[in-house]
Amino acid sequence: MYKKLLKDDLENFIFILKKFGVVHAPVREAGRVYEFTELTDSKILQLNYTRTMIPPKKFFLKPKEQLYILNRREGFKEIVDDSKIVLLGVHACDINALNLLDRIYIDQFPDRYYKTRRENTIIIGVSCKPDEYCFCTSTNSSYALEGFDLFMHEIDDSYIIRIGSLKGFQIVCESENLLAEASSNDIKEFKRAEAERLKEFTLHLNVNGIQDILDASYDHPVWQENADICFGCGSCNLVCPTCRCYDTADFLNLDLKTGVRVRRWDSCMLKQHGLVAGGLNFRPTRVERLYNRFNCKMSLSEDSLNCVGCGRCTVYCPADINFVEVLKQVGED
Amino acid sequence: MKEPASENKPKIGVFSLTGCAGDQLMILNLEDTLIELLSKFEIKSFQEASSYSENIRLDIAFVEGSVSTEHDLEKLKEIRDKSSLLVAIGDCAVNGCVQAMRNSQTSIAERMLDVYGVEDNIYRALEPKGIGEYVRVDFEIPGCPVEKEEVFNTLISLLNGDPPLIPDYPVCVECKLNGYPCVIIEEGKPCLGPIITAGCDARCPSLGLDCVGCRGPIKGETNAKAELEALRKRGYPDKYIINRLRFFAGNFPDIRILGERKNSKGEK
Amino acid sequence: MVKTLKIDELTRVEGHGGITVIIEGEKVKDVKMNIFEGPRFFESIIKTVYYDKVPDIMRRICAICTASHSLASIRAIEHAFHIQVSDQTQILRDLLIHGEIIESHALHVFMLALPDYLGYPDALKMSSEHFEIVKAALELKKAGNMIHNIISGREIHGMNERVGGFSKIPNERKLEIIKEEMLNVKKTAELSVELLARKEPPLNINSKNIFMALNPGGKYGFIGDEILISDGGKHHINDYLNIIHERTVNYSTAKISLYKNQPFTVGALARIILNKSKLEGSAKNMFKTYQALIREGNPLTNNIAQAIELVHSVERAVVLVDELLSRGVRDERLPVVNVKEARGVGAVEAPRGILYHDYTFDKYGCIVKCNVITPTAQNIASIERDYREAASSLINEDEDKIKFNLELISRAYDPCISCATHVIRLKN
Amino acid sequence: MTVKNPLTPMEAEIIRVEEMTSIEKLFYLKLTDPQIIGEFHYNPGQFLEVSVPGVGEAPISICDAQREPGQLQLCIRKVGRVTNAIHRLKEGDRLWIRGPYGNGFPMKLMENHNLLLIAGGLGIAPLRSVLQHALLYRTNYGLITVMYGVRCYSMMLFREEFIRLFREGDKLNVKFLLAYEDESDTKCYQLACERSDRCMRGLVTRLIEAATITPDNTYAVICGPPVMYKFVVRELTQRGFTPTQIYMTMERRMKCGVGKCGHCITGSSNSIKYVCKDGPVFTYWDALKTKGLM
Ligand SMILES: Cc1cc2nc3c(=O)[nH]c(=O)nc-3n(C[C@H](O)[C@H](O)[C@H](O)COP(=O)(O)OP(=O)(O)OC[C@H]3O[C@@H](n4cnc5c(N)ncnc54)[C@H](O)[C@@H]3O)c2cc1C
Ligand code: SF4
Ligand code: SF4
Ligand code: SF4
Repeated sequence: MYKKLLKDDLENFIFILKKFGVVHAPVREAGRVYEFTELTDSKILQLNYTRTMIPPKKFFLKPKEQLYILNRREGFKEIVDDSKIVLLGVHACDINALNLLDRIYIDQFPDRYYKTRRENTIIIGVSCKPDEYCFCTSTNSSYALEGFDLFMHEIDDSYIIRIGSLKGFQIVCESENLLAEASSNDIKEFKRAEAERLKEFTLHLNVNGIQDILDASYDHPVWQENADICFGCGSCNLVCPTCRCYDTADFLNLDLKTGVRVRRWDSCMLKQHGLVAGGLNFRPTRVERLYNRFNCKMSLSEDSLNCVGCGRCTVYCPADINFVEVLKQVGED
Repeated sequence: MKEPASENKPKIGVFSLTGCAGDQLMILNLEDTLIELLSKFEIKSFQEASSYSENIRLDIAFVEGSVSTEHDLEKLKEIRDKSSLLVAIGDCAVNGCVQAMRNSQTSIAERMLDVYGVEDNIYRALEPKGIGEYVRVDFEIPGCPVEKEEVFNTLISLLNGDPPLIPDYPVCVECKLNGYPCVIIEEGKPCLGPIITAGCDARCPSLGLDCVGCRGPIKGETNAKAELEALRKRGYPDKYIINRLRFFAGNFPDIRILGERKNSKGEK
Repeated sequence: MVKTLKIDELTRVEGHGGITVIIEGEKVKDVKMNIFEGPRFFESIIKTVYYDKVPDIMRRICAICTASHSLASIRAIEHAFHIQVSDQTQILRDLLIHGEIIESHALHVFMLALPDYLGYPDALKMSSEHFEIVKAALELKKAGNMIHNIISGREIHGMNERVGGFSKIPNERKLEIIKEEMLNVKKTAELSVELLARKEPPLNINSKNIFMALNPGGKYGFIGDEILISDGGKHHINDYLNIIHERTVNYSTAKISLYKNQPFTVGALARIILNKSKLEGSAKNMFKTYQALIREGNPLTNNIAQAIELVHSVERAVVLVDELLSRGVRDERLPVVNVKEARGVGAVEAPRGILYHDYTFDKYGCIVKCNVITPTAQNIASIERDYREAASSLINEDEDKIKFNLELISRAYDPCISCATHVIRLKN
Repeated sequence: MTVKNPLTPMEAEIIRVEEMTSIEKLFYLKLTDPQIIGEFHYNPGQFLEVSVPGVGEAPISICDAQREPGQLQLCIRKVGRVTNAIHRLKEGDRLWIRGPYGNGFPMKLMENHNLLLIAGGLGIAPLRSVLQHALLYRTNYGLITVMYGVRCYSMMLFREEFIRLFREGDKLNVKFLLAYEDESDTKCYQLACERSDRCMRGLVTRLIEAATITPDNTYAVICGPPVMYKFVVRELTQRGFTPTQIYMTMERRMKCGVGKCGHCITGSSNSIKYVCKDGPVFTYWDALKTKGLM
């Protein structure tokens, strides 16, 4: 079941999407980076964006959020946010990243906050063109097979739409008037566009056996070289769609009885990340932290990478440390 | 408003050494909660706000300002002696702030000559330093000035008997949490955020400006060389970068040595 | 018999200062305002700094008039490099200074001075019996801070005002909030005038005074390039060194300024006296009503002048916001600056009076010479004259009473001592 | 749909507090919600996340074996924000807990084996739960040897319990050995005079050196400050213990306890471990495979 939406009808389509939740999409205001924000006016929508600095994970695992209202006597009262939203224009890499996050946040001991918001969010993917930092074909995440409700592939003046879920199907039903059945010609176009797109990838990383390569390369000089110019500022973690460390803290109100428990994203590149009681630090130096981060990114578990090749960590590193370059150097000798 | 009996209230004092008095003022800027908050303490001294002052043992002393004269030093030692907890508030008390930016670069005599036209150190000035250089400090709240939320949370923590929570990560973290574009990357501006203690919620980058470092470098984790490298790459001359690194960190170990003048003698 | 009266440390003032009065028999022999705030040598440390961050350092001279320092600094740089700014920038700067005036005057009038009028050691103690007043005053102060926050980026030592304009223009919604807040606190501002007018000043002296203030142009404001003097003199700020003569004294880290060898006064009282015709609205009405209470010879009436300025600034902020909104706020990019070897002077009316920044740059745009004259430094000579006046008239009273009154005087001038120490004398 | 939120703490009442040393206290807790009590089971070596509302949360090992439903004991050293706040609490006050988390010790697997428990300082807390469990089901386990290293007598935790074992443990087929560091410690010195084969001055490794221990049919279980592991493991492997015969518990600054917050991730990419859910109990084999675990 493939549908087709004319670009001219996009605005009407968005109008229908609004019935399913508050639509958020990539926009770029003057002096800002691309970011997913509420789409107040479909004119500001920028579906052919490169990448947002902050990945869409921010909707599920919020950068900072209050988890509980707390009370000395009565304990903890959850703050649940069950607003419905529609994320329009998510790239395949970010969808795959959410699938990885789901394994952490839903599969075992489901995180109530994450799960609720995941269930309340409709994800509409959009095809993209790589730039010189994208290497998602290498991480096998350039195409999304699951984890979305609808996926729109751009061909000429229209989009071919794949349906990924029942909710997606409902949207399609609601927008009957706007969507046509994709013809065999359209499908041909779709395949051609995908093939074209694959050709545009210039950056490749060989991830074959990378786990053992990393494990065996603890002493490689590239770690120290990069640790020397690394700030340990955590930017790479904080823009990564699959990084998921967080920290929590309690704050008391003026009455000293009530307060809030908050959590915020954390980063394994920060020094205090590896501290334990008694002041011992399991990763006291930046070399150790850098090494750890690359390892963590190359393995979520024995069967999966923890990187979707979005290129953010390279683009948003103020010290210009190049993720792929480092891995290549480690792999080469 | 039920208050604890006065004998149970912690006795506190707010003192200031050499600085702009901005941190005391920041306490007064807690307009919404000021009266109620302060009523939970017994204020024994608060020079900027009150004529009332009592010279007794304190549970907590808050000290702003740097040690810049021998008079400051005497006063500081006296405060330390009579206080159970000593909390440094603001960059002056923590690092010495802007007045320390020329430490190990120019001598007091030169500065005297520049400003007052005489070389004699008639004000018994010392090379400005944070109070931790002279006495034991229990907690440090960074910032020029301190953030009022941080002051509030610190006071609440101390009231509750807990050590205050002070960020130990850089401003970049706050840029990312807020989704502010990185001004180094997007605009090539000489931002010090990567090495500066967070807590301001990335005020400067939020306005499209580069952080000048007013909250001071992160203790134990400041890669000044990396900053030098990153800004050199973007075309800034060394002199410019070093001046800038020194603005709020003239005493900071890794930064003090940058641009050090070999024959400067510091005080006296 | 020689008697020395000493107040070791003034309280409820900004910074560290004391007073020494030496009395010989029935005569006041000497008075000194001692300032032992540590010197911070701004003029020296700022050398070699590239112009772009000069205001960020220089504003840290003082917390309470931080925006005045930054604007004086910015204007000196703009004058040096011939940078023109847009009308929008000018309005926003005006608004910012009004915010500072509100914050500073509210703090001073209610928290620092009023307790003297009502007989309390501080506002907190005062709040136990006048809770509503203190609360309202805090609201007023907060409103001033809010302007700071929105326009400058922080209550103290903000960063948004830059050479050539603003880094980020506040959006219209935020400006509307400012307006709402101003309308809310207007009553409190007016209350400040009435409270002070209700009481005779706790001390009555009458000294001969010369006043100086900047010419704000068409409207009563705080930014200008011309110095007005109560003897009729008018000078461009570039000539400030020909008008104000400074000398160092060994008992103070601040310096004494004189005009034609006479003490002179800057600040709210000076501004009201020199620019009263430009007051508008209720500030104007209140001035008319209480005109008689404003006595040129009594520095304590500075408090009521401040209160009238409070009313004015609250009203003026509303007008400025309306003006911005009716023009529509525009995003403006900061201009490209062409640095060169140059000198520039900038002046602003800080809450306590005229503030001068004077920089000389090398061809790379780095500072080679810097001079700052703060309002408190200009006022010290007047403060000492008034000490003498007061001490002489009270010479037969007991010591505590004299001391109390001397403190009153210094507080009335609202001295900002951390500012004062950064006064710089140029070597000739 | 009411999914249980694993991050929400449950209320527990402090039913007793014992001061053990100048920095450690033993807290007896009882869950207050009768509905939860029935479901609340824990195994030796598991831990809780303990909250003081408004102060924060910290992971703490349960230090006893489960007997009464809904009851448990925590031995807590005050080192910082949360632990200090806990120390301020008294009988009748509330604590908020969630868990139990972690894998715990493989008590089933270790059945019919001898147990060698080696602890340093506060590390005795989780090992005490192993010991209690083994004593509770005494017939399921062989000889139990406890080696405990302390700085001095006054820093020794669960003193009475262990001194009793020291003197009378033979009846239970439990050998208790004590090592102390402080040479001026007269109390320990007296114990050493009493039974020099069971109490000696030095680090806990001294005890291993002095004892005749064989790896046959034995599991070693270690817990103590991180520096201790390396030395103890060396002693054990020299005596022929294989890496899977050695168990140890690890510590990290964990914030969630349920494998989310990422703080306890260790290892390189070919073996990634979460201390909270894969541990805190690991074999030495895990440690060998997993970089940085130890
Ligand atoms: C599985 C496990 C079991 C533990 N069992 C016990 C026990 O039975 N008894 C006991 O007294 N302690 C135990 N700890 C240690 C205890 O968790 C820490 O002492 C406690 O978290 C410190 O918290 P705090 O807020 O009091 O200290 P903080 O003020 O946070 O800091 C004090 C020191 O502790 C470190 N620290 C902070 N948070 C943690 C954390 N979550 N985990 C480890 N270190 C941290 C800090 O880096 C600092 O060095 C255990 C830790 C783990 C991981
Ligand atoms: S590691 Fe870098 S490239 Fe990989 S997903 Fe994270 S940010 Fe993207
Ligand atoms: S703008 Fe500055 S603080 Fe923010 S991310 Fe970039 S370097 Fe870090
Ligand atoms: S961004 Fe930097 S300079 Fe700006 S307020 Fe924060 S710490 Fe200070």
